[in-house]
Parts: sequence; C-alpha cells; structure tokens
Amino acid sequence: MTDDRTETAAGDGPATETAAVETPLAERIEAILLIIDEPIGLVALAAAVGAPVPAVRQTVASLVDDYDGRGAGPRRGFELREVGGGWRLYAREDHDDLIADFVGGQAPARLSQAALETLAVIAYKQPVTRSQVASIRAVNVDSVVRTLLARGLITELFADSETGAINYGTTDALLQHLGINSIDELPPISPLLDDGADGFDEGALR
Amino acid sequence: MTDDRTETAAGDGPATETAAVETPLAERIEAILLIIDEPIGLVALAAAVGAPVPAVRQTVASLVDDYDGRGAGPRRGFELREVGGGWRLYAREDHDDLIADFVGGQAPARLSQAALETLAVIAYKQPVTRSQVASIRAVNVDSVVRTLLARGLITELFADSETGAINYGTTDALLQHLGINSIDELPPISPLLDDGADGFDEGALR
Amino acid sequence: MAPSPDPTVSPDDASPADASVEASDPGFRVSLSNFDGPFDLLLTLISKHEMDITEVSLSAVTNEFIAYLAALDGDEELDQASEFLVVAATLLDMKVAGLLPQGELVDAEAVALLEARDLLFARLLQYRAFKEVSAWFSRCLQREDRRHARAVRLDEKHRRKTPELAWSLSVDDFAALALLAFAPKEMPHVGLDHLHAPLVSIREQAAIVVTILRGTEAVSFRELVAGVTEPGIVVARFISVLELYRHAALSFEQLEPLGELTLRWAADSWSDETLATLGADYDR
Repeated sequence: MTDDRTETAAGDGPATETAAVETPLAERIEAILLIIDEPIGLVALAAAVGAPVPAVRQTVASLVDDYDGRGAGPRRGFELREVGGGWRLYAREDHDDLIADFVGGQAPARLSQAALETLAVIAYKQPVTRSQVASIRAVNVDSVVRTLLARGLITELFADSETGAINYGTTDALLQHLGINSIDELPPISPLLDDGADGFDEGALR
Repeated sequence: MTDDRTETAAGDGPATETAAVETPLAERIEAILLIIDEPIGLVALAAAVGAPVPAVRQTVASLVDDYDGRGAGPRRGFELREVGGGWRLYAREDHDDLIADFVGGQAPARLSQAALETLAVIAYKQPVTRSQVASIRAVNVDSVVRTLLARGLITELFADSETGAINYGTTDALLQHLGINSIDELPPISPLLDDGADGFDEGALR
Repeated sequence: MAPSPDPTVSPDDASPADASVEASDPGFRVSLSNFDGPFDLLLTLISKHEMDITEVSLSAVTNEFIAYLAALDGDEELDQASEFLVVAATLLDMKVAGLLPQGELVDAEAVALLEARDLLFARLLQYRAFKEVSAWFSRCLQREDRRHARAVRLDEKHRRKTPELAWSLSVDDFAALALLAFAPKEMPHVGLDHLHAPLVSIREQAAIVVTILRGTEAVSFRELVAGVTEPGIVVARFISVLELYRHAALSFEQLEPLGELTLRWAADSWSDETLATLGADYDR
C-alpha cells in the first residue's frame, strides 16, 4: 500500500527524518492517527504513510514527546499511547474526569432514524457486512454502524474468510430493549424480502 | 454545566487566558475535541471545559493557528474546522488522498442531479413542503425526498397546521457535508427569484 | 452522434464552421425555422422577452430532443430527459398563457398580481437558478466527501459513563422500521404522481380478482383486465394476483415467455378475511 505519489510529493528523504516532527512524515502520521479507531502497529503505519519503519518509529517517538510538552509546542490535551502493540491517540488521562462529566452530562441519547433503520436491517439480515447494509440502505452507514457498536446494540461477529469483511449481528442488549428473548421472536416481515431481496432492491418494482 | 472542580484544578483565571494555548484550557479543549464525533458548538464546548465562552473562542482560534503551524510547534497533520455549527478535528486536507488509500472503501454514492436540485430548493426555501418543491422542480420529488431523508441531509420540521403537509428543512449534517458552518454561507441566488417566488408557491398554477 | 435523419437537425453536423464553438457546448441544441442554437440560449431569449414563445414549435423541439436523447445513455440521458421535461412543461404553460391571455390554468388572483407570462418566466428562471446553484452543492459535497473528520469510538472507560439509551420502540415498531428500511430507495423513474393518479387499493382489486376467479374455471390475465383503461388498476390487479399466489389461492400457467397467463382458483380453504391483510406490504 505504499503510496509513491505521496512520497514524492512530500519529498522527505531518510536524511532529514531525524528532525522528524518538522517534516511532512510527522504530518502524515498524525493524519492517519487522527482517523483510526483501533491502535495501529508501526509496520501498518509505515505502509500507510509510505516510509520506512525505523523512520516511522522515530517520528512516533518524537510525537509522543511533542504531545507531552517536551517539544517546541505546549503539552497537548491528547497523548499518543502504545496499547496492545499499536499506537492510538487518546485524550490525556488528566482530563478523564472532565470527559466523564461531559459524556455523562449529555442528554439521554436517542438513536436517529438512520441508526434505527440500519439496526433493523442488521437485525433481520445478520450476519451481515457493512457494505451489504450500505447497499440495502443505499447510503454510507459507517458512522451509524460505529454508533450502534458504541451503544452495544450490535457486535462484530466474525470476519469473512475470503474478503475479510466484518460481519455484524445484534446483541442481547437489543433483545432487552425490544423485550424479546431471542432474535427469532422478531415479527416476520414479508417473505418477498428474503426470496426476492436482490431483484427487489434493484428491480423496477418501486 | 460549569465544572467547578476542573476549574479549580486547572487554575487558569481569566487573567492568564490570553496566552491561551499555553494554559490547561487549551488542553481541556483538545481533550474534548478528541473524543467528540460531531462538531461541537462554542457554548457546549465552554460548558464542557468549564470556561467562559469568550476565552474558549479565543483558545479555539489559537489552536487553529497552532495546528496550521502559526504557533510555537510544527504544522499538524490535522486541522480544526468550523463546520455544521461547531468545531471538529479533521485530517489536514493535504493528506486526504493518503487517508483515502489507507481506509479504502467505496466512494459514497453521488447524489443524482434531481436530488441535488431538490436539495438546493429545500435549502433555499426551507421550511418548504414536498408539493412546493415539486412545483418548482415541476416533477414529482417523493422518492428524491426520501433519499435525502435517508441520508440525513434534510429533516421533517413540522406539519402545516392547516393542511397537515410536512415541511422540510436541511440538517446540520448537510452543512457538514457541504463543509460550511451555517446556511447563511450558501451562495446568493438571483434576487429575481424572491420577487416572483412567493406568487408561485401559493399560486394555483399547477 | 445523434442518429438524426435530417442533417439540419443534427447540431454538430449542421455548420462545420461553428464546430469549435459547439465542441465546448455538448448540450442539447435545436434548429427551428426561427431559431438555431443551444436550447439554453432559446430559454434565455424567451425569458428576456426577445423571442415570442408562441412562435416556438414545441413539437419540433420535442422531436429534436428525442433524437438527441437517443445518442445519450445512462444517467446522462436521465438527467437531460428530466431537465427537458421540466423545461418543456414550462414552455407548454408559457404557450398556454401566451395563447390565452386569461389562461384557464392561471389563477385569477395570481393574474392580478403578475401578468401570467411574467409569472411563468419567473418560474423558469427560478428553476434555472436552482439548477445552477445545484452545481455548487455538487462541488461542495464532492470536495467534502474526500475530507476525513475524526469520528472515533469512545474508549471503553468513557463509554460506560454515557447515559442510557432512550428506547421507545416496541418489537412491532421495530419490524415496521425494518420494512421501511428494506423498501427500495430511489428508483430512476419519471414521477407520475403529480398527475394526481387516483390511489388504487390492492385489496379492492384483489376482491374483484377473487370474485372473477371463483366464478369460473380458468381466466387469462388479459381477460382479467379487459376493459380496464387505468394503468394503476392493471398494476394493482397484477400485484393482487401475485399476492393471491403467495397465499396459494390460485395457480397460473404460461406456456411460453410473454405468452398468455392463465389463472385458476386453487384455494382449498379461503377466508375472505385474508383479503383484509392482503398486500399489506404495499401499505404506507
């Protein structure tokens, strides 16, 4: 997954990477770190930013120092921590109470219509991958799936052996909300959906 | 929602807050920014970090500068943007291709021309009913409106007290998708429109 | 290139001298006795009162447009076609208003406010303004699609602090939501609803189908819809046939593709109560 174009555009050769935080390599690493959900290992991170592992290791180390206030700038409200063999940004632990208050002070969450519909699709189609849900819903469902995961309403069941796509299913928490004991107790919806689902979704039946 | 404890612990009185980036207020703001997954408005942010809104506004502005490389430290791989009525961390635009390669996945489905035009009508005319939109577009917009609803770009605002017709408006999510902060940032459209427009919407032309 | 029989109709072949100009304007062009140029320009002229709408042959424009469409495909065709429908409908209204100063389509009060034609011009302009600004929407949406905001799941330790989810759906509500979610989304189609087609009840049509079928040995679908002129009723009867088949209430045979569809009543036990829920999937 090395990205030659980026490498060229960035133009940071190994020679300059000792002053890593000032180079675009640090920026590229920060960009990746900002959007990942799970800790990322050095090798994967190096592949993502198209730089050698040693340079990435060094840059990550200098970012850790930088965020901790040992660099040119102030200490940050977040920190870069190595957890389970990977790196990820976390809110700095000093602010845990602040975050707990913030999170706890939010109004009791209600799921959006989009989230509820996505949940319904997963409940009836499980195990189902994100892209399958997206094609049924005809919209991108990434953030909604994240919400449902965070709410513990769905869970990752297994990865598809061929594609590696994660299959999702619903949890006992959903059953409790619905007041049923098993997913089999969901009311049946039209058999048309299962039998003709594909033709139906793409067909001109409207 | 002011949090006295944090305020005390942080110990940054208003007097020191002009050098905001160096104070713990900036750290607290960063901690909150790191954990949110929606833009956060200044007022909510101020409540979350237990500081007055003006101080928070100033600190946010200095963080924007700081991340853009106009502070003490290097430019960051992320940036702080004001979209959809609040502030949120984004990977810096320069690295979008890198991240796209990294996260892979399919590009979100584009909206059809019909959906774009319907969205434009709703954005400028809100609150507006489906039949009013249809009369401007001169075609039926039901399925397009459903798509826009499903994508969370528009929402049902209220039902007309007389006719029961549902009035639609745009959502903050639309603003985020457009990368703007408020509906006021829509480009102006011909002043001609407003002159004749009212006559149309209520007229019996159709 | 547009497979147009008449070279004067085919925009890009018409005048090679203009080729460079036309190359930058791939849109629909029209050649009429009193106008030759991009369709957009025609609209502009009409809207500026520089051309009289009553002088424009709408049928000629339509013929040309159909020939033009034949050379397009896919989404482009759909977009162009829908745009043309909008504009043609407006032209038609303008013509009506132009021909009939007190056009019957025009509300008397509206006429009092504005001359009908101005109203229609304004409508056209309004539509075009929204169409133009939709390009801005498209640009912004595409640009922003490429951006990546931080949207990361809360750490487990913070997640436990989040307030309980407010849940108000019963299991039946949830199933109804599932039906809604599985319903096909946007379909490329030309909307007909604005023609105010009367709503057709599948149940009523099913009742008719049941009555006919039970009273006879076998009936073809053609006979079942004989004399029906309303397409919605034909569709509803067909759907009710499918629904009854699902309930094993009838059998059908078709000897060859697209051949005659012969229907036979086949229910062992039939309760008219079944009719009450028939086609519930189509409710909403």
